Amino acid sequence: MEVKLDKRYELGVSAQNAWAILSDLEAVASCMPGASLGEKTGDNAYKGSVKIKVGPATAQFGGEVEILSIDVANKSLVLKGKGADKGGSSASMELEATIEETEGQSILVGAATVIVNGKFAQFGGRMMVQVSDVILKQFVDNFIIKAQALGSATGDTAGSTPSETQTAANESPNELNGLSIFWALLKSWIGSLFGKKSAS
Amino acid sequence: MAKQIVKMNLNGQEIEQLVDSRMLLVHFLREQMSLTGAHIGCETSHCGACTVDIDGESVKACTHLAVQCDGCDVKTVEGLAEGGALHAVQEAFYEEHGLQCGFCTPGMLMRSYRFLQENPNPTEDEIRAGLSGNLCRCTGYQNIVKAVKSAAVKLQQKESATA
Amino acid sequence: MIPPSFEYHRPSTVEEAVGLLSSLGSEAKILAGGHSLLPMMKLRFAEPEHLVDINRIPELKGVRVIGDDIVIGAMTSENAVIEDPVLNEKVPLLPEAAKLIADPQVRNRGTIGGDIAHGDPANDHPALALACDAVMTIAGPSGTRKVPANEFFLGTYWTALEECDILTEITVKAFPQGAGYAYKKLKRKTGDWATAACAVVVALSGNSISHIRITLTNLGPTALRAHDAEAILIGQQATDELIRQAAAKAMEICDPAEDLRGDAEYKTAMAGQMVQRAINEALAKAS
Amino acid sequence: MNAPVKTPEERKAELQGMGESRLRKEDARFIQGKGQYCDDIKLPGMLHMDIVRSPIAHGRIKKINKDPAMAIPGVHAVLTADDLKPLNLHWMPTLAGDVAAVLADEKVHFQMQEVAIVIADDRYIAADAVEAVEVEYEELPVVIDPYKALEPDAPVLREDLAGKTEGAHGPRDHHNHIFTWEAGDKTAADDAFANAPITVSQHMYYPRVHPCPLETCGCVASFDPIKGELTTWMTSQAPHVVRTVVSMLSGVPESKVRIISPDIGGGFGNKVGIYPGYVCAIVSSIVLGRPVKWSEDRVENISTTAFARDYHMDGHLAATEDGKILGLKVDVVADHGAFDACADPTKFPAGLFHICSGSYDIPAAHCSVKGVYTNKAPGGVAYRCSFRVTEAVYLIERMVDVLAQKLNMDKAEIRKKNFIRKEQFPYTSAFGFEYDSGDYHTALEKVLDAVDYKALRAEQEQKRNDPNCPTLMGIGLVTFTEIVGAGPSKICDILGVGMFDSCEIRIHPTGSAIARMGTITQGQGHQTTYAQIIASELGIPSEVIQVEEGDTSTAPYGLGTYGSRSTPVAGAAIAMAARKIHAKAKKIAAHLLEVAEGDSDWEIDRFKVRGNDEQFKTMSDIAWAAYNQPPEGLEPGLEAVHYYDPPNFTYPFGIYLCVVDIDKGTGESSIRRFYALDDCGTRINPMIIDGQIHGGLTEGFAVAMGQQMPFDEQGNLLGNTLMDYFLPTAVETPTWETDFTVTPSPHHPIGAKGVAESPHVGSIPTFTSAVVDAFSHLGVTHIDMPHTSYRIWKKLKEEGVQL
Repeated sequence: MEVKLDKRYELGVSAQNAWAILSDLEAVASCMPGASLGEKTGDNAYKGSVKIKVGPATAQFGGEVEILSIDVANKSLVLKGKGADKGGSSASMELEATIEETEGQSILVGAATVIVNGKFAQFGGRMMVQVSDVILKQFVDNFIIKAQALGSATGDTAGSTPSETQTAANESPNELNGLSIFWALLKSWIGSLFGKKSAS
Repeated sequence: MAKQIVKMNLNGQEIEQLVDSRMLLVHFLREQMSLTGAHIGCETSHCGACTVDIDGESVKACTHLAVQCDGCDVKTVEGLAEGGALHAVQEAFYEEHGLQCGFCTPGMLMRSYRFLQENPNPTEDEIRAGLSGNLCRCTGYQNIVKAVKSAAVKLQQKESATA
Repeated sequence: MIPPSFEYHRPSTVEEAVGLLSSLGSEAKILAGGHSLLPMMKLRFAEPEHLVDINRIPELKGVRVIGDDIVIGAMTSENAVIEDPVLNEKVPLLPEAAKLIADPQVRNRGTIGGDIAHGDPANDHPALALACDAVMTIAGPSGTRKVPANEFFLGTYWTALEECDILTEITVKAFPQGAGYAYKKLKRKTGDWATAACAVVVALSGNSISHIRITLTNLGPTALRAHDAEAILIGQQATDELIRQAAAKAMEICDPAEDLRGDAEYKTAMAGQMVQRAINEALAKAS
Repeated sequence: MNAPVKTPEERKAELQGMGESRLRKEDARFIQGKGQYCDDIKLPGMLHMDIVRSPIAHGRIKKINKDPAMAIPGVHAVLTADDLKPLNLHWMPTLAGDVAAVLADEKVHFQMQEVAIVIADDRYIAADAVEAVEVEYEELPVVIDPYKALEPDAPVLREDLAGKTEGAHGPRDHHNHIFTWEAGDKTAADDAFANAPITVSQHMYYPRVHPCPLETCGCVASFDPIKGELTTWMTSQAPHVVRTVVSMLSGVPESKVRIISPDIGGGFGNKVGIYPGYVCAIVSSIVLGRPVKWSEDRVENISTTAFARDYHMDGHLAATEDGKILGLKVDVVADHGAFDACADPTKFPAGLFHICSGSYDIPAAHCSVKGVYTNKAPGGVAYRCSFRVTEAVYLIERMVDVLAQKLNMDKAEIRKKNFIRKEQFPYTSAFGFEYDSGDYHTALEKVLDAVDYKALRAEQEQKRNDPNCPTLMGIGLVTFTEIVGAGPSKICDILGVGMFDSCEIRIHPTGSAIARMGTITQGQGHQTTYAQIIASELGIPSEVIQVEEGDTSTAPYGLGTYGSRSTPVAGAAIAMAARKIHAKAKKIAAHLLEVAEGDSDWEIDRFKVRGNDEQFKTMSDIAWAAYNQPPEGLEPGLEAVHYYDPPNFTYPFGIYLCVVDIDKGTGESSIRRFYALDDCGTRINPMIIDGQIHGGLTEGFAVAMGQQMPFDEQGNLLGNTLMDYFLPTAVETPTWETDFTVTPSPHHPIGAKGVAESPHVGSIPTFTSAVVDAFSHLGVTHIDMPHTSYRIWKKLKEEGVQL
């Protein structure tokens, strides 16, 4: 089944801090319990997996993400993600993720088209949107805490010689940007299976 | 494989069995105890074909673990007739043509048996609501409702006879 | 449809249960009525390594009156709720609404606490708890705490319960003298979730409304309380027009998920219908 | 001391023969939990099979990893298409002349298609193993809409048919096209429309639904490697045909294949087909030399075994201004899913859809049905109906309503005007069917009087004029004719086997009897009613007549029970076999009574010397003599076998009326009244007939008001548990009023026509007729099923009448 998700999250931190966190693989992974990056399978393609636990439900998804286009100037990218469990139930997503900046504040914007197949769609697909709200919120909360923890450190170095984080940012920011949101949505798909079940 | 000893009174017999903790009651009854009256229809607790009586309550055995019955009184359709005499609900389902393929019948009987103790003198609407956890694909329920009404009368007559 | 293997535990006290949950960690799940968990396990969505069966903990069952508190054990079954004389006398909304949940067999196993703790917006008790200003008692590793219903439901399948917590009691107060009440639930068939449902509790002083609660089931990420709808009626003498306005206000906060029961537009419209019908029925019962 | 002489009435009553509401012989075991259904069977050393299924609707299988499953203790085998290839069993023929994958061969064509099987010690281990098998797929574009499937650039679904321009039913003009089948006279129909003053057209979709019997499908296959014999207990409505197919597939001689249909927990068409699960269990048993049980779960049942309907229909009627129908044209696009596995007589890929001229005298008619492949499960069975008759009746009854609306005529009036009149029978329809008998006008009047039709219309008028009325009232009327009892073997066969049926009766020396038939009961009560036929024919009490069915080693070959064929075909075979015995008994009686055959008369249970009630021989006297003192030259024994090849179908009919009240606020509909008059010819057991009608009406109610199999664009079936798939409980189910007339079939030995399916076939369009009628004053001519509150509310809103 196909669902469109449009998300905007005010991060309450500077775009630079937001960028710094999104540029930090460790930080992103820790915002997303259960997610782990795998090998780089192409210039812009990565493998990864995520073990999801939402309430009593668990699921293991293996995924691949490919960056379709990057717009560094606008801190924006488009990617296609795909994951499947070992039985072949699958989920794919095309996502445009952008960090918007307004008066020193940053907003994480994600617009995604998600297609879910197999038991997740059959038994849970119809709760996808609601559950993804919950999970994305948890992701963003963790994200903001991390960004705030950076304090003004990166703020001070803004405009001056590149800090370590900025160096990191220049290495591979955009993929991570995309991956973080991809994982968040991936979690939401599995979470979505809660929607359909028997009488309580 | 996590196994547990389970003791229960099953249709009047004290039994003690070793069961896998994930064993569903309906499989325990059908496969381990060879009591195949309780049937498996939907496996998601909607159809009621697996209805049995546990400590005086109707329960769907497809959504209940055998280990949860430790120390309980369990009654299945095989235990309904006593001393060779059919129970009033069994007689009534036969007399009123309350069954066709017979697959839902054990669950219907066990639910009716308990329902008539919860509500000995039910209206038609109360009967329909009381049996709303049991699906039948053959009868359209009309004769089942008649059967439960008739069983209620039979049981009341038995009452007054013994009183 | 066969559940995966697990270790089965059957504590006899809440302390023992909390202890088990703490020591077994996230691989342990609570088995209450089992009518949500077991089907999920059969579909291999849930594969807990341990089940902690809390059905044999006496202190979790039954209804007690303590001062003007009515304390409902979390493991009190729906049918016990329907039968309970105290609830029928003092909080009649709960028994009446419980009759609309699932079916007779399932109501023997399904519990009020399980229904609330699951955090499923489709369950009926969350909206009922909001309508009754219920307070949840939670036992956890660091002792027990109380959380009012309006702070308990945080999101879809997301409540104030932490991993090792057990919901032990639901505490409500008796309805005001002569209060009216209703639970209107639109569903496709017996045993189904609500397409839309509304609980109303109302009390009158003279002809005007002195107390009102309007809460909604399965119309958003959690059960909803329609504060603005209540505001329209509180202190007023109810008229069809005011009731329509209240329904319209209630519809504004609806954000239902589309499913086979209908799309958001239909469910929201049905919310309006259920609200109007519930208010009218509650008013008719109020004196 | 002499027993008191019994009156003929008393003797007749003792027989419990035809016409008596005899209580059911079957019930004793069912009410004590002693029925024996397939899943109740337990054999020593029995293993359990479970199935790995595709989560996606269309894709290429890239990799199957069995190892994690094989590593689980208690797992004996994991088999895939590659394992079946050497046996050439990875594909199997379908009843419709196509082939179907037994296990997905390189590609999956629908969600939950069988990909691999696991065999384990018990069903718990098997379930774990299914979860452990790892499958990688490459997803392919999915086609769910049959119209889109026929677009030039639509994805190719059946690569195995590449380049095949000739199908089992004629040419294929597109890679997803199965057949185009036509009936009637197109030219005549076109002329009728060209010259008609009035024409109406209506598109309607008859949704894909599922028979969903309470017992799912399953089997226990037991191959004896020593004797080389295969015994299989199977939930089958046609065990003899299964035996033939199994023998053809497995190479085991038919004489060494034994198929047993035990007690069946409802069939309704779901258990006609031969499914991969059966084949795999049989293969596994042959390979492993141990019994193997397969039991389908409910999700598998709804998702994969035998859907019904899924017809997209365009109907057209031509008529005069005063409502006389001049012509009928129908075009259908039929969604058959991934494999053409419809269960229809070989020559009729659309079954008997061409009964769609219904109860009406229509001079010119033509229909065309185009079968199409999509990424859905195969099936296309007759869900409690005779092959595609439900679709046909729905079409014509809807069209007649549409025409009445256009002409502003009353539904009852337009029907009276177009009915085939009593004196026209036997009547040959424009499609070539010869209707055996009927009296539609009498039946319709009876119903209209019973419900006070005029008063209902008056009430409806008054409610329509009241803007504050919270409900819309609708009155549905349907006057349908069924065609059942397939069928004359000159036109009806399955896999080349003519659709006769059979009966063997043996009278024991002491006058009791055993009878065996080629049919198999699934709740219809054959053990009760068949005995009643014999009782009336031979004067033996039903009580001492044993009826057996379903074991191919003991029962005579028959085509089974579906399409209401049991009474029309097997029932006739029973009467004819009994009459053979009766004829021999007459000879023996004459011999015992020492009179010429011509001088004895038959009365209820005895032959008596004409004009002398004192001198007689009962059938039990005769049975004893048949074995111990047969007349000179007459072979001993008293038994007969008859294979009955019906000269024609039978044509039961009915008049159904329904009153519905629709809640303008919620779209909820409540069936205030449903009056069902059925004419099934001679009535064998009124109690059972009523029970069958209650059941059929309830299934019709479920189909019309709630059943659907919704697919999303990716081919995910949403709603395949009993939470979503609508089976009404006692609370939702209306109370039914039944009535009858009796118009016997002239060509049937006892005049019986069959009844079980009429209420399903007839009620569905009645509910739609009622729901549409509630909106008809707003100009609404048709609303597609299912009539859920949600869909009705959308219509209320569309018409601006919702509260």
